[in-house]
Amino acid sequence: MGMEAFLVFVVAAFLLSLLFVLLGMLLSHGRRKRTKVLTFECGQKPFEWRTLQFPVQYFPYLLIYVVYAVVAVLVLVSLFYVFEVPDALMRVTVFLAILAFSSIFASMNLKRLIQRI
Amino acid sequence: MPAAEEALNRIVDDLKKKFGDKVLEVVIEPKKIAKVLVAPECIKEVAQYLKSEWAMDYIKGVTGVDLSRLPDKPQEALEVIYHVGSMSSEDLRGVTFSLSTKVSLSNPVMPSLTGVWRGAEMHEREVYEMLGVNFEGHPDMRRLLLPEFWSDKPPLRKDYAVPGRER
Amino acid sequence: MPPQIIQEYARAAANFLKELPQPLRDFILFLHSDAFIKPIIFPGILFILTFVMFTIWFERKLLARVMVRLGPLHVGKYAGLLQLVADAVKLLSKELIVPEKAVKPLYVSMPVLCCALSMLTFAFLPLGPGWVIYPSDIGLLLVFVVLAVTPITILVAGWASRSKYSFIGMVRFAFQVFSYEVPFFLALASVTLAARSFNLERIVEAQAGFPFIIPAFLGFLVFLITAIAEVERVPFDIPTAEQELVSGWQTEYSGAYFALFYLAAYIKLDAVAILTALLFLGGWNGPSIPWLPGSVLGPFWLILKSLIVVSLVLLLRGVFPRVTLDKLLDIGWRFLVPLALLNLLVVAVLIQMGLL
Amino acid sequence: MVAEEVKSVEVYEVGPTLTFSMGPQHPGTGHFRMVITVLGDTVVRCDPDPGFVHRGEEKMCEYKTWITNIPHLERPAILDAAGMVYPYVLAVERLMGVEPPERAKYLRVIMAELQRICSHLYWLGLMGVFAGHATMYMWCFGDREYLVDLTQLIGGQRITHSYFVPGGVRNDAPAKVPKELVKEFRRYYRMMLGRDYGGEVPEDFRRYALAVCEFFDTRLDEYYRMLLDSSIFIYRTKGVGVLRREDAVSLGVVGPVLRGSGVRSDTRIDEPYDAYPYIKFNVPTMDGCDSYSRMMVGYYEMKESVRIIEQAIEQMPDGPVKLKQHPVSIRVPAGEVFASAEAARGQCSFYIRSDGTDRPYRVKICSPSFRNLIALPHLIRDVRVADIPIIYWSLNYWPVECDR
Repeated sequence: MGMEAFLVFVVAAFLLSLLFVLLGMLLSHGRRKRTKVLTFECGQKPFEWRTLQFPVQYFPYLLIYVVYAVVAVLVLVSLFYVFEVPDALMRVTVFLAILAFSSIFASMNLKRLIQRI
Repeated sequence: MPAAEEALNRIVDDLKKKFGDKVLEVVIEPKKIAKVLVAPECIKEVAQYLKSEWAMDYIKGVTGVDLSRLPDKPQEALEVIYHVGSMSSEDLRGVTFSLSTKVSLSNPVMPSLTGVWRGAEMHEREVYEMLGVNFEGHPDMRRLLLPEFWSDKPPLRKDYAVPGRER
Repeated sequence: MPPQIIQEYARAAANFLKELPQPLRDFILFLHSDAFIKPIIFPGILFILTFVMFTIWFERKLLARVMVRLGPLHVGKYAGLLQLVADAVKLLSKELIVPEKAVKPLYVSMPVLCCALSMLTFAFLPLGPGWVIYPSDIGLLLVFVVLAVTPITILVAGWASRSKYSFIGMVRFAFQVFSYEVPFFLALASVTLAARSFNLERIVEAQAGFPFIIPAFLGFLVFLITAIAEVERVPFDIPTAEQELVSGWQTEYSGAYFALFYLAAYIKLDAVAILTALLFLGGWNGPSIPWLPGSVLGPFWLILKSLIVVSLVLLLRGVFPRVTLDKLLDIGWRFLVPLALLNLLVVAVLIQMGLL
Repeated sequence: MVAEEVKSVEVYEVGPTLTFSMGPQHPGTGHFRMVITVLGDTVVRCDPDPGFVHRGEEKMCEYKTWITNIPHLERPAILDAAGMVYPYVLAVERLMGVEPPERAKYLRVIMAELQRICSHLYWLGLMGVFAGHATMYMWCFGDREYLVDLTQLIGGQRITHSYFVPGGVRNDAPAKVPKELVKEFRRYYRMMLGRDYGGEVPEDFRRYALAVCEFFDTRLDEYYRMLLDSSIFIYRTKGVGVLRREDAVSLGVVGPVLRGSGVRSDTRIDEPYDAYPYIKFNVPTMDGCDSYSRMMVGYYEMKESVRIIEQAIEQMPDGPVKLKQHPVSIRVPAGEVFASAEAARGQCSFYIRSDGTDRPYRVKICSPSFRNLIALPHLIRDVRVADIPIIYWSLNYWPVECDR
C-alpha cells in the first residue's frame, strides 16, 4: 500500500518539476541570439579558463572528514545493536574512545599526510 | 605668522640655495600654498630632497595643464604639477607644496616620481592618458579611465575640441 | 447537516458509481484512495506547494517588519498573498538561456532533479499519526539519504555551467557540505539513541512525555545550526553569496530553471523545519483542542511547531551578517562536532540512569 | 580596458591561478571593475579598472561658465554634492578675493555636515549589505529620509541642490517647517524609538532641526548594537585589509581611510575654512588600520557631524546669506589656486587655473575616491575571496567620483 502511494508521489514530483520547465518553454519569449548564450563575466569577456586549484588551506579539514564520515556511518550501524543491549553508555563510550583515538592519530600524522600528498 | 607659512618660506629658500638656477619660478600664497617650478631633468632630485629633508611624504594630486592657449603668454608646453603635503611634520600640517615642471608639447617626456611618492602611480597614469605625458620609469604605464578603443588625441589637450561644443 | 441527509447522499453517490463504466469507476475510486490522496493532496504535492508558498510570503513579510518596510502589498487581496504567483509567472515567462559553453544535458536536467529530490524528502516525513506517504522502519535514514543526495545535483549544476563564478560557488558548496554533514549525523544519532528507533512515528511517540529538546538540548542546537547550513540560509549562504560570487553556483541559471532551484531551496527549508519539529519538538504531540478532530489535531500541532522553526530560521536573515567559509569549517569541526559528541554522551548517561 | 595586458603581465609559478573580473555588472561592485587573480581561495593580484563612468568632467568644465559649473560638478558624487562643490566654491572665492557673509558660512557647514551624514549612512548601509546583512541598509535608508528632508528644507532640493555659490549660499533657511513634515517625523520617531518625542516638535526650523539631530543620534546607537557590535561583523572586518600607517601616508589616501590607519588628519582642522574654526569637534581616529577601523571612523564621524550641526544651528547669526548684487555670470581674475575641503569620503581638492575670462582655463579634481583607489590593489592581496567586498567597501569607494 505504501509502495503504491510512494510511486505515485515520485512520479508526481518529477512531473511537476518537468512541468515547470515545459511551462517555461511555452511561456518564455524573446528572440534567440548568439550573444545571449555566450558566457560573460560581469558583462565582460571572460579571461582564459583554467581549472581552479583546490583551496589548499582547507585540506586538513578534508582529511578529518574522511576519518569522521566513516565513523559517523559506524555509529549509525552500531546504534542498531545499541537498541537491543541495555548498557548504551558502554557502547557510546567505546565509540567515543575509537573516535578520540582516530582523531588524535589523524592530527598527529596530519602534517606527514599532507606532505606525502 | 603661522608656523606653516614660515616653514614654507624656509623650504623655498633652502631649495633656492641647494638647486640654484634650476629653480625657475617661485610663488607663495597666503593660504599655506607654495609653488616651485623646476626643470624636468632635476625634478626627481628636487622631489627626493623635499621628501627626505622636509618630510613631504604625502601626495595630493598630479595635474597636467596644457599652456598652449593661455591668452597672455601662450607657450608650446605642458605643465605638470605635483601637489604634495606632509603628514609627519606637525608644522607643515595642511600645507600644499606644488612642485611643477614644464615639458614640451611635441615631445612630452619626464621622469616618473613613483619612486619618490608611491601614490603617484595612478595620478601619473591619468596624466599620461589625458595629456599624453610619458613618464619614464613608471612601473605600469597603461590607460586608466579612457576606453580601450580611444584613438584620438589626449582629451585634455587644448587642441582636442569636444565635438558639438564651442568654447 | 443531519446525518440522515449525509447517508442518503452517500447512498446516491454509490448508486451513481455502480452505473459508471468500469475504468471510470476505478479511477474515481482511485481518487478517493490513500494512493492518491496522500501523495497528491495532503502530505504530498499540494500541501508542499502551499506550505512553500506560505513560507516565501511569510519570509517577505517578516523580513519587511524587521527592516521597517512593508513587503509585498498589492498582488492578491490581502497583504500581497499572491505575490509569489506573480513572481512565478514572471520567472516562467523569461527566456530559457543555456550558455554556449555549458554541458547541456547536465545543465538542463539538474534543476529538475534538484527540485524533485527535495520534494522526495516529504515522502518519508509523517505529518501526523498515519499521515505519511511511505511508512518505513528506517524512515529517518531514508530522509537523510535524500538530504545527502540533493547536494550532488547542486554540485553538478555548478560544474556544468562552466562559468567561473558557478565553479567557485560549487567548490564552496562542497566545502560547506562536508563541514555540516558530520555534526548533522551525530545530532541525529542522539535522537535515535533516545527513541531506540529510526522510525519517525516511533520517535514521535517516544516523545509523548516530553520532547527530546529537553534531554538533548545540545543536539537540538547542533541540528538547527547544521540545518541552516544545509538549506544555505543566512548566515551560512556562503555558496550563493551575492556580493562575492554574484549568485554562486546558480549564476548562469535563469527563468524556469532558476525558479526550480528557488523552489527546491524553500522545499528543503520546510522539510528541515518539519524534521526538527519531529525529532526535537515532540512532533504532533500537543494538548487537544475541543473543536479539532483527532486526525487534524496532529498535523495542526506539527505544522505549528515547524512554522516556529521556520520563522526562527527566516529571522536570522534579518539579524546576522554572513560568515566566511573558513569560519563555517571552524564552527563545524571545532565546535559542533565536540558538542554533538557531548550530547551523545549525555543522552547515553540519561538512558543508563533510566530517565529516557 | 586592461583585459589584454593582464595575461602577459605576470605568470605565477606557485600554481595554476584563475583570473576573473569582478564588476562592472556585479552586486559587489559599482560601475567599476577589478580583475582578480586567485590561487585557490586566496587573491594573489587585484587590478582595479575604473573608467566605466568617466564623463570628462574636467574637460566639460572648460566649456561652461563659472556658475554653470556648480550643478555640473555635483554630478560625480550626488550623495555628497556639498562636499564636491565646496572646494570649487572656495577656490573661486579665493581667486576673486571675496569672503561670504557669516550666516552663509554656518549654512554651508550645516549643509556639508548633513550631506556627510547622508553619504556615511549610505556607506554604513552598503557595508551591511556587503557583509550579507540587508537590514542595516534598510534602516539607514529609512532614517536618511529625515535628514534628506532637512536638506530639502534648507537647499530646496533633496540631493543635488547647487546650494553653494561663490560669495555665499543660494538662499536662506526657512523659518517654519511644514506641518505635515513635523507630523510625519513624530510618527516615525514613535515607531522607531517606541516613545513620543519629549515635548512638542515645533514648527520652528531651528528646533525641528535639533529634534532630528537628537533622533538620529539615538538611532546611531542602535546601529552600533545591530551591526557594528555583532561578533560576526567584527570577525569579518577586524584584521581584514590592513593598511599600515606609513603605507596610508605614502599612498596618499584620504578621509576615513587615512584616519582609520591612525593618522589624525582632517582638512577641517588642518586648513580650517568657513565656520569650522568657531565650532568644537573631534576628529575620530582608530589605530586598527583594518576595515573595521575605517568603518568605525565613519560611524564616529556621523556622531561628530551631529554635534557640529547642533552647534552650528545654535551659533548661527542672522544676516544676509550672500554678497550683494551677486552676478549670474562672473569673471574671475587670472591666476591659479589649489583649494581643499573635507568631503564625506575625504579631502577633495580642486586645482583651478583661470585666464580671466568667464570660463575656467583648467579645472583639476583630486577626488577622494580616486586617491583611495590607489590603496585598493595593495589591500586586496593575500586575502580570501570573501573579503573582497568588505575591503572594497571599507574604502567607501564611489566609482563616479573617481572617474569624474
